[in-house]
Amino acid sequence: MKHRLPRRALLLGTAAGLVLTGCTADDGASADTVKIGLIVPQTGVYEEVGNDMRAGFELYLETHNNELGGRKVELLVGDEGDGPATSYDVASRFVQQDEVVALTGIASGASYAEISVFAQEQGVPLIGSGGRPTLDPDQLEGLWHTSWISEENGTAIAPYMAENLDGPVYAIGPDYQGGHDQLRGFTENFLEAGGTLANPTGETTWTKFPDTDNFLPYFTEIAQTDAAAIYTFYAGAAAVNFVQQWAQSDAKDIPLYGAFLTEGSALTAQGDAAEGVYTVMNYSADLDNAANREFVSEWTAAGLTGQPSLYAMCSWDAASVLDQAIASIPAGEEVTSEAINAAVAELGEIDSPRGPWRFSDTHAPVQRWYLRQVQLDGQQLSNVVIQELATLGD
Amino acid sequence: MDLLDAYLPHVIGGVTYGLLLFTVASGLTLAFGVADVLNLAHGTVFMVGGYAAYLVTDGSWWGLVLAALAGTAAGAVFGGALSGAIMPLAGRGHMMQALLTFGVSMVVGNLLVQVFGSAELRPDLPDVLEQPVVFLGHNYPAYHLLFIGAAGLLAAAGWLVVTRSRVGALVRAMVDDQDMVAALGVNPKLVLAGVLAVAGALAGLAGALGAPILGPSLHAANTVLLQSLVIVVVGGLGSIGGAFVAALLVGQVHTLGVALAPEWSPYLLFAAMAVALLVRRPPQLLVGGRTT
Amino acid sequence: MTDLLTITGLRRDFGSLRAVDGFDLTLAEGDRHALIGCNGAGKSTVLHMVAGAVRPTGGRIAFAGTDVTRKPAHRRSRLGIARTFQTPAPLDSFTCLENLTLAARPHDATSRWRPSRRRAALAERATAQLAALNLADRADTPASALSHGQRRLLEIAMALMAGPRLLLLDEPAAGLTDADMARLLECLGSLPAELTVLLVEHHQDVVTAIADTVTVLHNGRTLTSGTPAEIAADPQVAEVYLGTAA
Amino acid sequence: MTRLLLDTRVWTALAVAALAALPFAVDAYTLSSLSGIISLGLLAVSVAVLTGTAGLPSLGQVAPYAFGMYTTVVLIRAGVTEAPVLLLASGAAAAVFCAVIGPAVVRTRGVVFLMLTLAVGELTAQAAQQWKAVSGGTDGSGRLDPTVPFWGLEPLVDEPAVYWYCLAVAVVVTALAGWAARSTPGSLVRGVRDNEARMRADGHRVGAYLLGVFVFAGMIAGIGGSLLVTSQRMVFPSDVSFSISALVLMAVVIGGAASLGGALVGAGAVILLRDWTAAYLPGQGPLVLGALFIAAVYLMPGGLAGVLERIGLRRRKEAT
Repeated sequence: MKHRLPRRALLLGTAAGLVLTGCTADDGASADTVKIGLIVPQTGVYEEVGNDMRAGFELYLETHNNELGGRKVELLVGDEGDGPATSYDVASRFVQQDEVVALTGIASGASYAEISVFAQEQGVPLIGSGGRPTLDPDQLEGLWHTSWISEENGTAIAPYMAENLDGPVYAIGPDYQGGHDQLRGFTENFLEAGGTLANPTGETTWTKFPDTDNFLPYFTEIAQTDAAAIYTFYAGAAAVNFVQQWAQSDAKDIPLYGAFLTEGSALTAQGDAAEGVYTVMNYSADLDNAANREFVSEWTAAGLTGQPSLYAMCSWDAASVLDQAIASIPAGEEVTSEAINAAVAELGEIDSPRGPWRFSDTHAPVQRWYLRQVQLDGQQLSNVVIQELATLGD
Repeated sequence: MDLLDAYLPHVIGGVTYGLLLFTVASGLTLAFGVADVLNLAHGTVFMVGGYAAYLVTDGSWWGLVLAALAGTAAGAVFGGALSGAIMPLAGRGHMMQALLTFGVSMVVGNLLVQVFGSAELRPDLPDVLEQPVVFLGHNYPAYHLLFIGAAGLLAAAGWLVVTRSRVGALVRAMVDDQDMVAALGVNPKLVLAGVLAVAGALAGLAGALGAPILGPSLHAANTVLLQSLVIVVVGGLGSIGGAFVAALLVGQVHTLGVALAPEWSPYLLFAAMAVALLVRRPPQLLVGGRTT
Repeated sequence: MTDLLTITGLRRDFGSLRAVDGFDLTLAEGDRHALIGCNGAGKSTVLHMVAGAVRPTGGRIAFAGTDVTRKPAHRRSRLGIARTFQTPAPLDSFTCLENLTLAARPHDATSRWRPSRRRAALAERATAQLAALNLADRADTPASALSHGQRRLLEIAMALMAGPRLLLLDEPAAGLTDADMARLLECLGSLPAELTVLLVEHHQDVVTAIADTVTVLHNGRTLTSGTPAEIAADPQVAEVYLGTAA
Repeated sequence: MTRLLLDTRVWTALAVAALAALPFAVDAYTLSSLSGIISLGLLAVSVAVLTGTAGLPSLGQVAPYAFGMYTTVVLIRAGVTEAPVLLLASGAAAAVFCAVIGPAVVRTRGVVFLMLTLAVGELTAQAAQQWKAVSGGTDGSGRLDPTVPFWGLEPLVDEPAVYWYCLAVAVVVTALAGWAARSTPGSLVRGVRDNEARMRADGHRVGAYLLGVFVFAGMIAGIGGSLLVTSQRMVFPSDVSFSISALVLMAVVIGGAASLGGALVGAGAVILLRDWTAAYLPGQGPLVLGALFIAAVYLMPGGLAGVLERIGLRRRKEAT
């Protein structure tokens, strides 16, 4: 009759053991060490983007003696996955269990939207370096970011396209929060600037995300309109499919404009298909300034492949922002979340590979935007700046 | 006519995708019908074939032929290995097979991503196949048309084997009645290994030839597996002909459905599956208890 | 006496194979009838179709004046058809007593609104039935712990708990030791006289001991029919048996 | 026998007491993930009821789970946050759903049952993703109001309060399920698991019994879904994906198919492992879980059949 007992005891013991191990996460970082939580996609559609973001942040630390503002850094890296379903849990673990002083990273706007609310509740500053949705301007306490606002790509290029194209533009994008923000930034400003959409419905065409891999039918539909150009936003694997299929479709002669399309490893995978594609971004690896030359050479020296992407650059800048903010906290004083937040608010101009920028009242960069085109640069294809566009953010 | 013209690219795209799925699903349906195995790692075999093709292609036509061979071989080896992994589970029910193959798909799939990276990898095709080709007034990727031809031939060859050859007759007999295997004095372990190797070869070949259309990735593996399951159920467990019709149907839902009713296309697949399962009479419960 | 079971033109196909091909049989109340034939002659299939486990492809089965051809197995059980399986099939994770009370539950007329009285009544009947089959000392043993012969008896007891009018026995003697066989024959001999029995059996002794009529099936059809003695003497039957054995 | 029963109860009570005392020992994050695990634990109990009692291993219990989950989401959005309403409505919605699809599902067995439940689960997950008005698509439902345990009480905001609520509901529901499995209808369903043809031949309405247990298991899953909303206050279509189904089925196999407490503990172990790998080996979670699947399939002696056999063994020993 005793056989029941060991089994129960075993189950219970397992449960207790599991639970106990759960609460033994070390919280004994020494006073001089700053704990930062970096949340980037390590699985899912944006894994490559996440790899770039991580590489940018870690490169900054490596080239700065693993210190930010003179303090040793303990960097925790968590997986953002495909959105808040994964990332929210990571954020709450970093804050509630590991007690980080600041959060950074976050590729998708949807993750940012959920994590920002939580970070504010917990009083931890969030230095985003990826996509960001539009936030309530009165609710920005503790929320900063070094990249772009999802609507800005479209806003920057809309007047240019309205002016320079002879005909309507077909707008198409992925059906999720970031895609909606990106495309809205374009369509609203484009219509305002006098442009018209070629979409038969008069509205942006949405593709299911992340399930759509065959875009050919969409291109056929586009070719049947009188579109003079296509404007879109895709990143990662979806961007590879989109550009490759565009180059072999009925719509191959319609110029392709977009945000992010050819950024990072996507360009390598797209190959020749990407030649001639226009993109609107706030950075290009061929920008000619001292900070960028240093950044690109450090990137190459570290043995990282290709040229640094915008994702890597924004993440590098997030480290740079934290570096300067923490440096302004007097030595001997504890580096708390409040102190970092206050110091970031006081930062002036930040010297960055994209050119100098500063935080606006919306806690986002005031920065210049560029029109780039994929061209053969020597032996390999790269994004080449062909025109400066507006400075946005003020 | 205009309407037909407008939807022709969807239809052609659907045929391409449908034939791709058929190649995968024919393997899955064989594994079901003959060996009674629910193989949730079948999509991962597809992925293996895609990576094999990526490794051996070099932009030449020979590279393409080599890719087909390499994909088939890699798939067959993977399939054979799976049968070896399943054998110790004999008599422990379908759930264990399902859980095991699901575990294998997670491990192998993620290892592959770690080795090859998460970036999209596409095989290096001969230049002429990278150009669009005009067919009935529309541009198509040349490779898609080539694929339709190749997969069509493959389907025809498969059809001949199943309907005309001795092996085909044996297969059909075993789908009808699994006890036949024992009655005919064939070693059931050999049958399991053989069927899973052939199923793997088909999925590997589909992965290799399909890589320029649907590159290897975890997402592709999942999609292909789920849609193949739908095809197998709609077409009838173990029926190659049924799988062919169902695959072309699913291909059309994937393209035409997305164009005509984007909100409903995902439901269409599973609704078709549910209907097929409900309409068919459940297998007769024979003598002496459970059929599991 | 009235006809209890009437089978007319019964057919069953498995794929392209015709297992039962136009089988007719009429049983009156109290009949003891055996079906014999070689393997694959269709005996078990006939039994399954009468019990409702296999659906006929064609033909008609009437039981006590009701057409049951398309009725599910559990409805037939409630009409009074009980059966045993070729491999004895008691419920392994239950005790013998529980097996019997579970088997009796669908046929129990006691008010379901008085569960404790109902339980007591069922247990009483089950205990009596176990005693009748010499299984009284096994009441609290799980069915999985019984010997093959005991499982066979237990299953017959379960079938009898329904208070059936027709009992279908599928090779009850298969795999029994001599001692078990004796107990089985004793048990079958003591069945109530008004209970009709349809039996599929290979064992000549059992057939002779129980049945008063025998039907020989060959390739899904009736070859001949008669008393056990007539059948034993029939040269046609011997030829079929020997012919297939060769 | 009496002593044995006493033992079991003592152990169960000790386990519950230890779990109830946890908020005094662990941090907020651990607590909130434990609340989520309890919700999935109820899903595992639901699968264990189907697998262990009825012998129907399902790959689609996330479907009723999703129904419960989104019923609670809709109610909370409409301003109904009282726990009794949420739990009853979620359980009822899931049960109704199962009663509708059940007659078709419980006709099938073996591979076909696995595939049909898989299809039902996938269809529900797809529907959840598509129906943005309710689910919010991939981006999730957004922050929801906290649950109020009873009219007039404070909302459940703090992690310990949420945890205690989830634990209490799970204990009550699991106890109810355990009682049901030992009741007469429960034993009829176990009879079907043991030998379906025998039960049919005895005149039992097997289809009705299986439908009943399918609906009952669905109700448990629905209540589990409601708990997830209370604990996370934000839900995503990925919370009802196929991998959750597979994970929970695995948890049940590990925990012992017919032991409801085992299912809870199995779910806890599997999901804690998943979360740990996510924390300490970011991006490696699927690899570790896959390895666990493989190991469990081989190391569980005799798998599900073996587990059932051991139950048989236990019963035999009890009887002697």
